[in-house]
Amino acid sequence: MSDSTTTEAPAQPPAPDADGGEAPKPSFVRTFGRYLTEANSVMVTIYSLVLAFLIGAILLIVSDEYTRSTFTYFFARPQDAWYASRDLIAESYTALFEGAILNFNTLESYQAGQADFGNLLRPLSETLTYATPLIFTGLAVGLAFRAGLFNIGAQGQLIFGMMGALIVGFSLDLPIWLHLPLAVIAGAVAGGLFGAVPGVLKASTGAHEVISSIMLNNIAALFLVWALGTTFLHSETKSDLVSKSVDESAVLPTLLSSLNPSLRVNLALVIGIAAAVFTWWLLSKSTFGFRIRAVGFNEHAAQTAGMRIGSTYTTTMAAAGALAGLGGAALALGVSSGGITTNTALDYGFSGITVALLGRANPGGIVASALLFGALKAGALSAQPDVPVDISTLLQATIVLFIAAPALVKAILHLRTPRGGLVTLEAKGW
Amino acid sequence: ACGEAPSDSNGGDNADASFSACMVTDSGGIDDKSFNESAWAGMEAAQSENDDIEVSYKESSNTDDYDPNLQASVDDGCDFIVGVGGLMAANVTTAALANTGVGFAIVDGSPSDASGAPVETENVYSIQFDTAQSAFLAGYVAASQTQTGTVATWGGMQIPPVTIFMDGFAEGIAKHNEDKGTDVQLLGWDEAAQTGTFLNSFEDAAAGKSTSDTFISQGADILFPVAGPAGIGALTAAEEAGDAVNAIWVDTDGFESTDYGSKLITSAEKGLANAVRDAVLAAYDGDAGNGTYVGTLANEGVSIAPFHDFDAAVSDETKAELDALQAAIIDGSLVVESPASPVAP
Amino acid sequence: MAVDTAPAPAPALADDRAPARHLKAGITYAVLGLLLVVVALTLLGGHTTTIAVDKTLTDATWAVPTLAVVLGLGAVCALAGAWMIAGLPQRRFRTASAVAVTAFVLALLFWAYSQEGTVFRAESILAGALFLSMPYIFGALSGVVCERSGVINIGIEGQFLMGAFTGVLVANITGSIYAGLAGAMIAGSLSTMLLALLATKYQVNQVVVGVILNLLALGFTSFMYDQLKKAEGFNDAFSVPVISWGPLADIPVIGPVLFQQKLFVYVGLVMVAVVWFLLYRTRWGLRTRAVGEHPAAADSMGVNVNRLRYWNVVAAGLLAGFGGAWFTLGNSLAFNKNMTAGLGFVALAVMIVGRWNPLGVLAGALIFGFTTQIARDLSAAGSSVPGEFLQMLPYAVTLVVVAGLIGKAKAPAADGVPYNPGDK
Amino acid sequence: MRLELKGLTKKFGSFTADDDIDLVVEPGQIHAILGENGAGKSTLMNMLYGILTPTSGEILIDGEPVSFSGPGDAIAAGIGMVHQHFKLVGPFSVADNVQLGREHTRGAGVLSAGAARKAVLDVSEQYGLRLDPDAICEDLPVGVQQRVEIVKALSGPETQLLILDEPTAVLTPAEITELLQIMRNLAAAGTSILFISHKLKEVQAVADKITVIRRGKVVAELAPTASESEMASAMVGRAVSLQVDKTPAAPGEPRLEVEDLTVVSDAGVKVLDGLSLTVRSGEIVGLAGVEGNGQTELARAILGLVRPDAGRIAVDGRDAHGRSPARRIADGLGYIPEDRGRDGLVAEFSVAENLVLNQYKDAPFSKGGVVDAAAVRKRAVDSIAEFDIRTQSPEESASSLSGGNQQKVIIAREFSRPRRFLVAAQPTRGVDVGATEFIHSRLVAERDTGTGVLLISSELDEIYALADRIAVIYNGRIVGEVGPDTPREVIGRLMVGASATPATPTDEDANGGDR
Ligand SMILES: Nc1ncnc2c1ncn2[C@@H]1O[C@H](COP(=O)(O)OP(=O)(O)OP(=O)(O)O)[C@@H](O)[C@H]1O
Ligand SMILES: Nc1ncnc2c1ncn2[C@@H]1O[C@H](COP(=O)(O)OP(=O)(O)OP(=O)(O)O)[C@@H](O)[C@H]1O
Ligand SMILES: [Mg+2]
Ligand SMILES: [Mg+2]
Repeated sequence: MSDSTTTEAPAQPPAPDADGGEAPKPSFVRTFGRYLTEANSVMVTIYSLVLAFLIGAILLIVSDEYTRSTFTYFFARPQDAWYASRDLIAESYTALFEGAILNFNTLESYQAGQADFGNLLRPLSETLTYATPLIFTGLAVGLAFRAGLFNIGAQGQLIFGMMGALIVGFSLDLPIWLHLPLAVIAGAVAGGLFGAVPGVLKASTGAHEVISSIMLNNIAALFLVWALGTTFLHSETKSDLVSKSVDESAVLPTLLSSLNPSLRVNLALVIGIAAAVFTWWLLSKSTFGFRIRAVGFNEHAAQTAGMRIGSTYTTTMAAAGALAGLGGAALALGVSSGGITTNTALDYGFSGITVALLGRANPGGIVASALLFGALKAGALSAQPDVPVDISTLLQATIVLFIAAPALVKAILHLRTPRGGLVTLEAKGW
Repeated sequence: ACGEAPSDSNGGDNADASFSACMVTDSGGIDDKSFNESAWAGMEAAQSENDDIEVSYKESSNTDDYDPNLQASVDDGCDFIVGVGGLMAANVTTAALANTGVGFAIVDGSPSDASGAPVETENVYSIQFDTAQSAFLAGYVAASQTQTGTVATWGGMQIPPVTIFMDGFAEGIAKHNEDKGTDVQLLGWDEAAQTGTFLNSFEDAAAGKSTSDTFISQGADILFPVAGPAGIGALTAAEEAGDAVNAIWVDTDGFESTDYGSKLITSAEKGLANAVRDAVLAAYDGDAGNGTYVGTLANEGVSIAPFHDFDAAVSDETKAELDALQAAIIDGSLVVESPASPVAP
Repeated sequence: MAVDTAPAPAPALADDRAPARHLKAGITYAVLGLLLVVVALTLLGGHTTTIAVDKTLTDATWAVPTLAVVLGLGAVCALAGAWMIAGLPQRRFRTASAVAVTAFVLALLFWAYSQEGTVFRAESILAGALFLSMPYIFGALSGVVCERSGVINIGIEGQFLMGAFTGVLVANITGSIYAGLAGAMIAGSLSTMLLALLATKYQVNQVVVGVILNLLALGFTSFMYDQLKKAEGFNDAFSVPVISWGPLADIPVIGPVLFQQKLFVYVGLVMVAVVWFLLYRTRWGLRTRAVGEHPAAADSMGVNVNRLRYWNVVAAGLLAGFGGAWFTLGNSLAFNKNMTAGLGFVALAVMIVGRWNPLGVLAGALIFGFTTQIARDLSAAGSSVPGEFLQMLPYAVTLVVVAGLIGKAKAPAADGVPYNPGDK
Repeated sequence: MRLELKGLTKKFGSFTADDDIDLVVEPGQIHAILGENGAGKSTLMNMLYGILTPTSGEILIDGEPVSFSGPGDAIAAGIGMVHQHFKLVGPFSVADNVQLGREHTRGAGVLSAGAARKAVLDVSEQYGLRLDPDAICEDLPVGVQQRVEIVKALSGPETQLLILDEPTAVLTPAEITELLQIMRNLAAAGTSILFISHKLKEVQAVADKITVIRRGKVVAELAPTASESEMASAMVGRAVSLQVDKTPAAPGEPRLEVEDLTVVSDAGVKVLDGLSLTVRSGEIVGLAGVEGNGQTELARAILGLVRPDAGRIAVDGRDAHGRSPARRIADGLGYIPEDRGRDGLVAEFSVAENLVLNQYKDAPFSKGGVVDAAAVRKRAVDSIAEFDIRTQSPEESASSLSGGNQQKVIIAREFSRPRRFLVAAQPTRGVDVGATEFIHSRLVAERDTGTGVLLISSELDEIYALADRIAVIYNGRIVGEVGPDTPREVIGRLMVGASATPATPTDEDANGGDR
């Protein structure tokens, strides 16, 4: 998927017009220029970022009191406004970039021998850490999409996965090679069982999976609040509404903490990528995937060919739930192994919808767009308060908007239609 | 990796300030009309009091964000870092142990390890409040002011910083019933069973209003919402219900901080902003502190706000009784206990 | 060509309807009914359920023996189940299900209100329930108008936020609550305009746009909230007055519920009727439904599919924006970040529960409002059921209703499918 | 109206669907367009009706060049069209479908149901097209839906040019006769008509002029006196045999036994009402009947998609009760569904995937739950060669194929595995003469290998051409079983429920509570 190129754009937006004087290979320049002005998926992604960051720049200027004030006397001394805006924007975006990819200060210290290599990796580690749950929820939504189901319930599935993994994580006393896999599996099973409910309801009564999923999300969130208050789950030592912490033997090992203890990225990322590969394999190579896709595209033809629709719905939703449940396990046994709270799940399930759609319900695309979201989140977190959190939210929304709407980018920038036509997310009804 | 030069990458307002105080919020952000907001108010107060202090904050959306935010604050070269919320205690402790050159403070919590066990540190100042004491007085006032004999409280979520208010409130009412032979009922919180009415949200003011309407229809004429911004719903419910229904606010003096002063009999205050301000100023003076501050009636860290518009309505007799109760609490002859009370230092 | 020239009447199918059996549903209802009977006999002896009319006749209360009522309702539920098992005319199935579900839910209510200290304050509870169902009505009606013309609107939550924010802002600036309401509608409409444009002109996946719009609205309103917080007088609470219909408001039960409510309730109920009428009785409605069901058919008859969709979606935004104002102006509240608390998604569910029909939406919204109100009332009265489970009530009841009663809800066939003129 | 097309061209990307087409339709002329599936006929008509914009060329009406931005303009210019793919809003009533776009209102946009109903009745009265204005379209048999389409086209304000794109594909013989008569009447009154059909007899019977299109180009202009085989070879570009060669059947043991089958629809209507039928090995039984008399439900019940409320089905001597569709397919039940777009193909799947849609779990296409792509591809390559499926590659999506080729994919899928009994529902609907010839000969070859075949067709020609025995279905029952040489009149009468045959024990409106 082309989306993998996305993360490097913020630093220097490529100038669309390379009007260099000398042209040693005119044909190449022309081809390249043509490529740049064409609405192919790579360029659309790049331009989406550029456009979103332009809009973000305007918001930044508006929100910054000092810079805004320089505009009040713009006609008297325009350079003030210019310099203030330029500095503000450069600083803000550098801050985002530094939080998501590479911190230039750290780089300097590293080159000066003052910081270790691990320090340098921290922004990337954060990006990967935040991307991990999104890979799972994105896959959960994406897989269901392929069967024609709109799994808006990844949030609830993730919550149940979290609880399942947590319970096995603190209540059993086993060696790590047994405990950890069991806890991870418990997350998948809990999420899978919870995810199967809308599937079963749809198969048996026709109840729309969107309604049941929305209801179950709310039920799951409330159930978590209640469960955290019970003596079984509630921390024995802390009075806040936080769960027991999982045993050492069930904590997902970090991958890079030997380089630097603050590198939080853990085994869940590997599991996530494995899950993506597995989902890809499942969809494109297995008979189960064949059936899912057939049912998703045309349930009537699938049924006529002898496939059972109801059981496909149920199993697909269960599989999707298991994926989201793994995401929950990744949280409960990973970054939140010290105990989960009522908002550990954040909105990972809902973001999974955007991740899945942006990744065109394709495992590869889902991983790529989860990385984009992870980078935005990590960048936003570290760039505050220079970049207010709400601006980061807006920035995220605009980036996704443009990427999802190549036709819009094409229209705004007057790009050419590429040979194969525009690649738009395929639309599907309820 | 300690002792890095302060980076000058953030060109803030006090660009030439030499002391940087940073705050890491709990979820909710700095405008949660609750402890994050109060703590930030304290930070800003410190900055306006001393030009040489520059303050900044980082918001956490959940517990997973604490570590990176604390780490980023250290990396940004902060000299003093305030973590808000007991949930962050272990994270602040870990960061403090790793960065002994930086001062830390933890609001509503004390240094502890991941399992919650206390930890010895040299650079963590713990700021806690025994708000049961101020809520106790508020409960006593409520019991003295109710016409219907029924008052109500409800919370945002069943967590210690909330239930401690409700416990104190319940005990204040019980005290009034005992001393004055009244039979004032408290709806919404059963102190013995530790069960009650919670929205499970600090934001949903509309739900707060409808919950309050329900209490009013069940006869309550004084409402005590402990729910940050969602608590505003109780005030609008009281306003719509007319003169008969009033409320008592928490955390700050609601007469100043909300638009519903005329409906507020008093407030059970928690002097968070002052405590944070003092901590930052002390840290600037090189006295970052390593101990526990517990705000009480005695040190005026918690208090009951003035009656403002209700000054005439509250009888002198009641005022005298309140003074006596306050004195009794301060001298220890009256103990207000809540399971959520901070452990005495 | 040797062809039979005898008239070929449209084949009339035999119209003898066989009694249909619904084993699964029947057994479920029978078991639930019997369960109620057992519960009544074992737990409810001597209990009473108190019902009060609390606003018009403040001292009128009735104590009903819980045992007898629950026993009776349990029997009704079980009998409905038995009827289904024995076989019943197909067209009676819905009625029988409705009777069974209603009896079951009523029995639960009587049971719940038989606890010590609980009183069913009929007027407060019903009036509150009606008021609480309003955001769902507006949100779901907005969804209906969009989706009936084939555009999925998953961004109701965002439109709520925009309406809630702008309503208060405009009311503050102009000092008029009615200007605020208008502002809320326009704000809602502006945000759906983006959906309309992207869905029709740029053919973007509508679910994505909806999700993005929610995010944009959240970011935008939060951002503006911070900006405006710096100044005074942009975000003060305004309240919509209660409209009392004189003597009508004094009728017991009906009065406080229907004739002494805020503007939102009247507008909401009227809009249900209006949207229903527009949808099923006017040219616009016919075309709208055609465009949502089979755009190519509408196109081939000269209906400009994308233009109609565009304006419908824009108009739907007015409704959702008005519903957004409920959160602030309707509840006399100032704006607060993310104050809509996910109710936009519930409105989406209400729309589906209501089968994309305004009357169904009304029913779905009322179920939601009523159960929410009951949950709050029971919690306030000190029910022994944990508050979280009470709060689950509306969601659980919706699940039960959808699975047990509504069954398969069929979306408009072209819902969510962009229309390219020239496609087959 | 005089219509003239000059150099009309339509390109879809790099593919040219219509290439430089010149055509003239004189006022009052019935102008037939012939062509293979995918020749570009519908595309041409869609340009005329404003649905598609021509890539180049011009359309002249009465000498004036026109350009339509949408069907609205075409309607305003006096053009009406009956589309090949129904453009009916399923949940709408007939009246609503007819009034859509030109509603009858009582002012202020409020619909007048009465006026709409009356308008439908008026038009159907005038042309003898009986319709119930209040019937819901999706509940109507396709034949009736087609009538609704025709009424829609005729209800235009001043229709002077009527485009009929395969209007007869789903009509009964009697209805076809009627429609042809209506066309003649309209033409006589001055309306120009463009008529597309794959049924050459009709074209012969009604056309004033015939234009043949192949691969987007006009390849011939024929007079109505041209013979069927002349037309066929002009279309296909080679000689086509219109006669099916077959030897007398040699029926063996029963392969399908249906006894007293009753199916009650969700709406509570008995769609099959005690139907009994036996098909033996080595014979083709043709099931004739007006569509909507239970054929669909019978086929679905045989496959196991519909649960019988009473009665028994046995396939290949085995009671089918409790056997899932997958099981029945595995046991050798072949099934060609009547609605290929809905039930036959997954349009987004590749041709190769569609060719194994009901066999993907069997060896050699998968092992241990993993699909063997090479085996699937090999099957596709073989099938494409054997069944002459016109596709660019096995990986091409099925939706890119023309209707005839899509049908061949289904035929290939069913004929490439061992089977004992075959249900073929409307196997050549909308398929051109070349492909029809091919499918017919495959069906006969199939019979000759000993398979039992149930041929469900609403086209009597097809039934006559293939069936060894004819059963007539009416109102969910078999109302007569006759030999292949029974006169059309007799069958036609049975099809509409008139008791023409002495041996039928049915009296049409007996709705007993028999069970
Ligand atoms: N020998 C048998 N006799 C009778 N029924 C059988 C037999 N073998 C399988 N079935 C039934 O046939 C159906 C299809 O079997 P299969 O193993 O293909 O099921 P599946 O993989 O679960 O379903 P699907 O066909 O939807 O992929 C099942 O309902 C099974 O119970
Ligand atoms: N929107 C489109 N995009 C791309 N190709 C198209 C489109 N519409 C039609 N085609 C192609 O154009 C060719 C002509 O199609 P058309 O529907 O006009 O055939 P036809 O002559 O009507 O065939 P039939 O007899 O099957 O109805 C076919 O190959 C078809 O696949
Ligand atoms: Mg065609
Ligand atoms: Mg075609």
